[in-house]
Amino acid sequence: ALYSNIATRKAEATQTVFKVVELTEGTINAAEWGKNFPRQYDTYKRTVDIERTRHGGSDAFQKLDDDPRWRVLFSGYAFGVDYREERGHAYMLSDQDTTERVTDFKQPAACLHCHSSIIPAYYKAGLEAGVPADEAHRQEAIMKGFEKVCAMPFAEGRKLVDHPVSCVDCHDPDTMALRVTRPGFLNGIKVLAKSSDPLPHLPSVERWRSGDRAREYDPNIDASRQEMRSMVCSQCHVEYYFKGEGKLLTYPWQYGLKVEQIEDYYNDVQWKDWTHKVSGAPVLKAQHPEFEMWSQGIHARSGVSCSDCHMPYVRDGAVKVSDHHVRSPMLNVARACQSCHRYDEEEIKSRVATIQDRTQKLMIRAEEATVALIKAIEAAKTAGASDNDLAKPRELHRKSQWRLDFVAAENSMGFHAPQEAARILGESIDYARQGEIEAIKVTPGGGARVSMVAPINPIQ
Amino acid sequence: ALYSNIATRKAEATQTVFKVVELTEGTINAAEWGKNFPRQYDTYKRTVDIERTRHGGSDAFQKLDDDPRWRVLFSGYAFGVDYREERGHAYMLSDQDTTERVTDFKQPAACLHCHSSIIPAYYKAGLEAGVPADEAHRQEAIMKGFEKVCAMPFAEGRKLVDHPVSCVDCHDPDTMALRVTRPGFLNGIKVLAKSSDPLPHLPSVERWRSGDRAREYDPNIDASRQEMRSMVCSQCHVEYYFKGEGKLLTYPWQYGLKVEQIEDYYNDVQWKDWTHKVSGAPVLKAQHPEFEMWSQGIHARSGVSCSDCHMPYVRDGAVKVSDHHVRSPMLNVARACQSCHRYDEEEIKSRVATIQDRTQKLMIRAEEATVALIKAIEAAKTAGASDNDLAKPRELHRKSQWRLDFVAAENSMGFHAPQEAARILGESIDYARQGEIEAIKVTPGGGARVSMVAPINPIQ
Amino acid sequence: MATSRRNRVVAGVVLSVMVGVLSGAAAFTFAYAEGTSYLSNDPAACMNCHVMREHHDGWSKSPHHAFATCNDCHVPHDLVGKYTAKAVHGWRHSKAFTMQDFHEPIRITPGDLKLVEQNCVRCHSSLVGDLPGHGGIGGNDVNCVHCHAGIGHGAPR
Ligand code: HEC
Ligand code: HEC
Ligand code: HEC
Ligand code: HEC
Ligand code: HEC
Ligand code: HEC
Ligand code: HEC
Ligand code: HEC
Ligand code: HEC
Ligand code: HEC
Ligand code: HEC
Ligand code: HEC
Ligand code: HEC
Ligand code: HEC
Ligand SMILES: [Ca+2]
Ligand SMILES: [Ca+2]
Repeated sequence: ALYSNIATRKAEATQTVFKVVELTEGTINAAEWGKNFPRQYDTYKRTVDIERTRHGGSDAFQKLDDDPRWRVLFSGYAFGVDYREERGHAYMLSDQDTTERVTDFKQPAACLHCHSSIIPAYYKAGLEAGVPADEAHRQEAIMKGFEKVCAMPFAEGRKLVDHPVSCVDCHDPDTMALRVTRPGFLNGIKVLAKSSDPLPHLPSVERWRSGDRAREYDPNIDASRQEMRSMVCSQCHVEYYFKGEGKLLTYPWQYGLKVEQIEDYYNDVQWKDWTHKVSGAPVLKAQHPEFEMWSQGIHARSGVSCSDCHMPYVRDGAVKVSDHHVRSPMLNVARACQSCHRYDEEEIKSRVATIQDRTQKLMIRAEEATVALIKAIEAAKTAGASDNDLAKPRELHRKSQWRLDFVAAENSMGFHAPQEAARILGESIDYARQGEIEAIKVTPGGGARVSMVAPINPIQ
Repeated sequence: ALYSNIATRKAEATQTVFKVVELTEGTINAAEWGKNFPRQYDTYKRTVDIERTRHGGSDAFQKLDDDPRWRVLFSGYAFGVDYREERGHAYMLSDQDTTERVTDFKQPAACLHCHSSIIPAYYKAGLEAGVPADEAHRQEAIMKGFEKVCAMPFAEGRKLVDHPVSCVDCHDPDTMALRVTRPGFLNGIKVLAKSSDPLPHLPSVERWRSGDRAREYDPNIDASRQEMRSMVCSQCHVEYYFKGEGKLLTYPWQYGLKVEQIEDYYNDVQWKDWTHKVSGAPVLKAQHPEFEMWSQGIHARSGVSCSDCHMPYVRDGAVKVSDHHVRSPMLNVARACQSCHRYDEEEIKSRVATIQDRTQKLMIRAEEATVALIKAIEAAKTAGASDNDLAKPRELHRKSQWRLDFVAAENSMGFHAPQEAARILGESIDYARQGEIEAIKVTPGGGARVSMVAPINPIQ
Repeated sequence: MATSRRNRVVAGVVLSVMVGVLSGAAAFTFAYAEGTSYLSNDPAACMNCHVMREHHDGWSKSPHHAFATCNDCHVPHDLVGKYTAKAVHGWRHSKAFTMQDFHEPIRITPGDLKLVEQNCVRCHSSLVGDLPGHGGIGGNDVNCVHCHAGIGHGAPR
């Protein structure tokens, strides 16, 4: 019966790839691609759905109301005004348009790199900048245009794009093969490949390193398909900063992907995101280091890609397709996890909850320690401590807040690398409390009681 | 040669156990059991082997020389004099005899519970205490004798035993079934079962809880074979203290197995292991909480038992036998890990190293924080702070050292539960630095610089 | 590298068969160790070696039990390939079983895994046929067992 069952499904199967329209590098509109690949397009459209999970999901609530400590931690910076839970890909462009970080603050068009289907715009800008229009110079034109657009004011660049991430950003229109299109990532991974940070989870990089290095590492040439299943995501789900006057979007991977390696880079180039309004410290802002955190985890180490969990195969009649409804795997445990983990859904959810709750508890501890440090510096300043006195406490504020934010801004609440997330928070706490100590020591007349401790009945 | 060789293989396949000697509850000598079970006995004898691993192994080096911070942390306590890396089961009794913690300090015979094959001695002492000698009262006699022996001085109890852990401690002599014999565990697990700490990794306890609770939880009746494969080890590889004048060996599980639950229990009963010589704090000593730490990890959650990794099956011809050479799985990766993890030996070792190195780095951070706290309290005292002033710093010393030692005394360097170990260390650091702050605040004239921070070039 | 190992073994087989015909010793070994079991399609044949028992037990509990025998997955399905592979397995396993010199736990060779996955696709092409590169074959591809680990005889755990 089953065999005949399969046979009847076979007919259905052959309908899938049917070239209705020609697709080119210029075809940004996903609906066009949808004509050739209706199943993937159907799921892609579903990224508009709104559903909450214990620690994630797609309900764009205001994180600053959810945990007001962040208003203190971000004080003096745009993130202290509007910082929301992120949601589905369908919203990426409109959410960027409407965030107060854009409406109330000056931003460069570099922002658009990860919020729109922007490659054709880069290409055009490259040609205008004088790069020859032939196929041989295509990539050069894109990279040139990238530089040009990064430097524009947001509003000006915004006119060049009109579509959130689309098929062409991850797929070659001729072969449908995965590919990396984002200049930011192409530059970043090149630099990373040259670093000495061991990357066992990216075998193609290790292979390139042990080769003659005649040319630079290029994911579109070197990476395996399984690596591509993560790299297409890592085009955007990474830590970044805008380099120099040209606001060139840059991924800080020169020394490696770990939190302290990125910090070393920022220290070298004397980078700060802003000066903290209360403490006066030159602080850093971490942004969605999913790729960096995932890289430290056991899943990456085991060759498990972003797509394995966030775009699992779904059986659609007689064919399997990758679920393009990119979302929290907790909304799709059966497909995202159970093919590899044979536990029932409730069990899997509770394992994730254990990891995430542990991370959150420690994270709140780190938030309280860092807020206590900020208050201690404020107290010292009020009591008359000099900038010179405050140099060390501020330096420690920079270190503790960078580590805290690295875990907080990462969107899996520690799941992507549970032990690493806890280690980072432990260091954050250490630096925050050390800073508090330094601040108290430079406080004329000794600091007032700034940190609270829950008492237990002392034993004698 | 070849065909006769194959003939042997086929013979082995059908080989069964020959009962050469009668085994009874009184048969302590492993050699006797070895006559019936030569394969297991051969491997059991190998626990005399000495081999070091990156973070473990069986070379009994002096831990206090390896990391002198522990002399400060343990100051005023026996562990500050002699504390070694543990080794194979064969040494358990002789190592106890020769440790300076026994030769230079007064210890109770309660110590012998986990270092010798002691059940017959307990039984005998129970009879002498008047419990009837019939089979029905056997367990009662053992429990009674356990109380009696715990109360004896070490030297007196030592005369009653002469063999390290033996077959009879884990096996029923008639059926060879696994069983738990240790009174300390039988009492402890009963109390744990009554607690509200969720124990998804011990299904038989959850089953008992949801039942009528007509009788108390009894592992020898309720536990599954797979649970037994961990419980036989958890007879000894657990945190403990000696309760009251009778020095009754007790496992502190009334509120659960987590570090803070055990702490709550010790606070309730106002327990301290000693008064720290430098800080004057009423501190706790953690001891090999392998069972407690394993319980928080993903392996326990997945039903992976101690024996799966420390006594893996080895194929001896056609029959599979449990490797009774209990040791570090890093010395036996193929059998201990590869049956479940399809990676080559080098890869598996480097995954373990990543987890353990991370733990160790954070642990040293916690050691430094706790030592800094001890110094800060000392400074405050010297400057004239009163016991009343020092109450809070000392309370925080108790909390930070308990957490630090819980990870340090656990013997897997974090492997049994990587994220939990890091979380515990993060809390230890927080309490230590908070204590330092409290100490400085009560230091007349403000504390001297007691904590050091590596400087980075400050950014303006 | 896996294939070169295979070639060497093939050569070994051919040679040994010739030698076997002459001396009979190798042939006897091969036969006595049920190397010939490989010529059968009956899973029980694999059971002639205790070291295959667990895989058989796992298989008999797996969903595939109803649809696929050992050989459906573990040997190619063109006639020549089938018997070459069986000879290769038969010889390698018999030798290993006799010498007891193989790595445990037993692991599939890269070459044989490739072969197995060709069989996955042979049966499931209707379902996976459209997946890019889903020959599921090594190298730049995503292997079936990356996600369907233990599909044949239950997950290792
Ligand atoms: C082994 C499975 C797995 C892998 C691999 C994985 N993730 Fe996740 N990811 C998760 C889980 C589980 C969550 C938590 C979801 C939640 O809390 O609802 C998550 C959360 C996220 C979130 C936030 C989702 C939300 O609901 O807000 C983002 C964004 C994300 N991951 C991106 C990535 C990227 C990019 C990669 C690869 C670099 C990656 N993930 C790799 C399982 C995975
Ligand atoms: C390197 C890629 C990248 C760049 C550059 C980038 N974003 Fe994003 N942005 C993301 C990713 C990935 C998310 C989803 C994960 C998250 O929210 O942490 C996101 C989420 C957001 C969100 C929704 C959640 C929130 O923070 O409220 C807003 C709004 C946003 N970005 C605005 C901006 C602005 C403004 C800029 C420029 C200053 C910018 N983005 C630059 C990748 C990027
Ligand atoms: C072009 C940039 C870009 C690429 C490529 C990209 N993302 Fe995103 N992703 C974003 C932005 C921006 C958001 C936030 C959108 C918003 O909040 O408005 C986001 C949101 C998400 C979310 C959160 C969804 C939710 O419901 O909260 C997940 C999960 C996610 N991405 C995973 C992935 C994975 C997996 C890939 C690769 C298969 C990927 N992303 C590729 C930019 C990108
Ligand atoms: C953020 C990245 C991303 C975007 C955007 C994206 N895809 Fe994909 N797509 C993937 C990944 C990852 C795979 C899996 C490819 C693989 O396994 O080799 C995939 C696979 C496919 C496949 C192969 C069959 C399958 O389902 O695995 C088709 C066809 C496809 N996508 C069509 C589309 C279409 C049509 C769109 C736009 C509506 C689109 N994709 C947008 C990442 C993306
Ligand atoms: C393609 C296979 C694959 C997928 C899909 C996958 N995992 Fe895993 N998972 C692994 C592997 C491999 C390990 C590492 C242990 C090992 O080597 O077996 C692991 C380890 C884990 C662990 C223990 C390690 C840790 O970080 O604590 C948890 C928990 C886990 N996975 C949960 C999940 C969840 C939840 C999902 C879905 C969102 C998921 N996994 C998806 C393969 C997978
Ligand atoms: C998943 C495998 C696994 C399980 C399950 C497991 N362990 Fe371990 N254990 C290890 C590893 C790996 C180490 C580290 C060995 C090393 O560092 O050399 C270790 C270390 C130890 C050590 C120190 C060994 C040494 O070399 O000094 C002891 C004692 C120990 N475990 C006892 C236990 C007990 C008791 C249990 C059950 C309550 C248990 N283990 C469960 C894998 C395991
Ligand atoms: C609850 C069981 C238990 C009790 C009670 C117990 N031990 Fe142990 N002991 C162990 C275990 C398990 C180890 C191996 C793990 C370790 O060393 O942390 C060990 C290791 C040792 C070692 C070797 C390593 C070292 O610490 O130098 C010595 C010596 C020792 N114990 C002495 C004693 C003394 C003295 C007492 C009584 C004060 C005692 N033990 C009570 C279980 C116990
Ligand atoms: C009767 C008490 C007792 C029982 C039962 C017991 N152990 Fe131990 N174990 C000890 C003591 C004591 C030591 C330390 C011996 C020494 O250092 O002299 C030890 C040492 C060890 C070591 C360290 C060996 C090394 O080379 O460093 C491991 C691993 C271990 N035990 C695992 C187990 C496992 C697994 C079980 C159950 C199958 C078990 N133990 C049962 C008391 C016990
Ligand atoms: C520290 C606990 C411990 C000690 C001591 C111990 N065993 Fe075992 N033994 C085990 C465990 C655990 C198993 C696995 C039982 C199972 O899987 O049900 C086992 C299994 C066995 C088996 C069943 C066959 C097999 O190998 O799995 C025999 C026979 C056996 N042991 C004999 C002995 C003999 C003889 C001694 C003394 C020389 C001994 N045992 C000492 C824990 C112990
Ligand atoms: C009886 C099966 C079994 C054995 C034996 C086993 N593991 Fe695991 N291991 C698992 C399971 C199950 C998980 C959880 C992930 C999952 O659900 O697939 C896991 C997870 C892991 C992880 C990721 C989670 C973490 O803690 O970081 C590592 C690393 C690991 N195992 C290493 C080892 C090592 C090393 C050994 C041998 C000393 C070992 N395992 C022995 C079954 C096993
Ligand atoms: C003569 C005894 C014997 C018989 C009969 C036998 N096997 Fe094996 N098999 C072995 C041994 C021994 C190994 C380990 C060889 C090695 O790892 O080099 C093995 C390994 C394997 C492997 C993994 C190594 C590889 O070659 O990829 C597979 C797959 C396998 N056998 C399948 C089968 C199938 C299918 C059958 C029945 C058609 C079968 N075996 C019959 C003894 C046997
Ligand atoms: C549905 C397909 C399928 C069937 C049916 C099947 N196997 Fe396998 N077998 C596999 C796959 C896939 C692997 C590789 C396992 C892996 O890499 O996770 C494998 C591996 C093996 C191995 C090597 C051990 C290992 O885990 O690598 C042996 C031995 C084996 N099979 C024997 C058998 C025997 C004997 C039978 C019949 C009783 C059988 N297989 C039936 C798919 C199958
Ligand atoms: C001889 C034909 C045949 C071979 C070879 C075969 N399968 Fe199947 N398989 C089937 C049939 C028939 C079914 C049941 C109908 C269905 O679900 O499509 C099935 C069911 C499945 C299922 C769903 C049931 C389950 O166990 O989850 C998966 C997944 C699967 N096969 C994967 C594989 C993989 C991976 C391989 C190769 C390692 C493989 N199959 C080899 C015939 C085969
Ligand atoms: C990246 C992970 C992944 C890879 C690689 C993969 N699969 Fe799957 N497969 C899945 C998931 C997830 C499902 C479940 C889809 C669903 O339930 O809708 C599935 C479903 C299936 C099914 C249908 C099961 C059912 O319930 O009917 C078959 C058959 C199957 N896969 C075969 C294969 C074959 C053959 C290959 C290799 C050519 C393969 N798979 C590669 C993840 C994968
Ligand atoms: Ca979200
Ligand atoms: Ca040891």
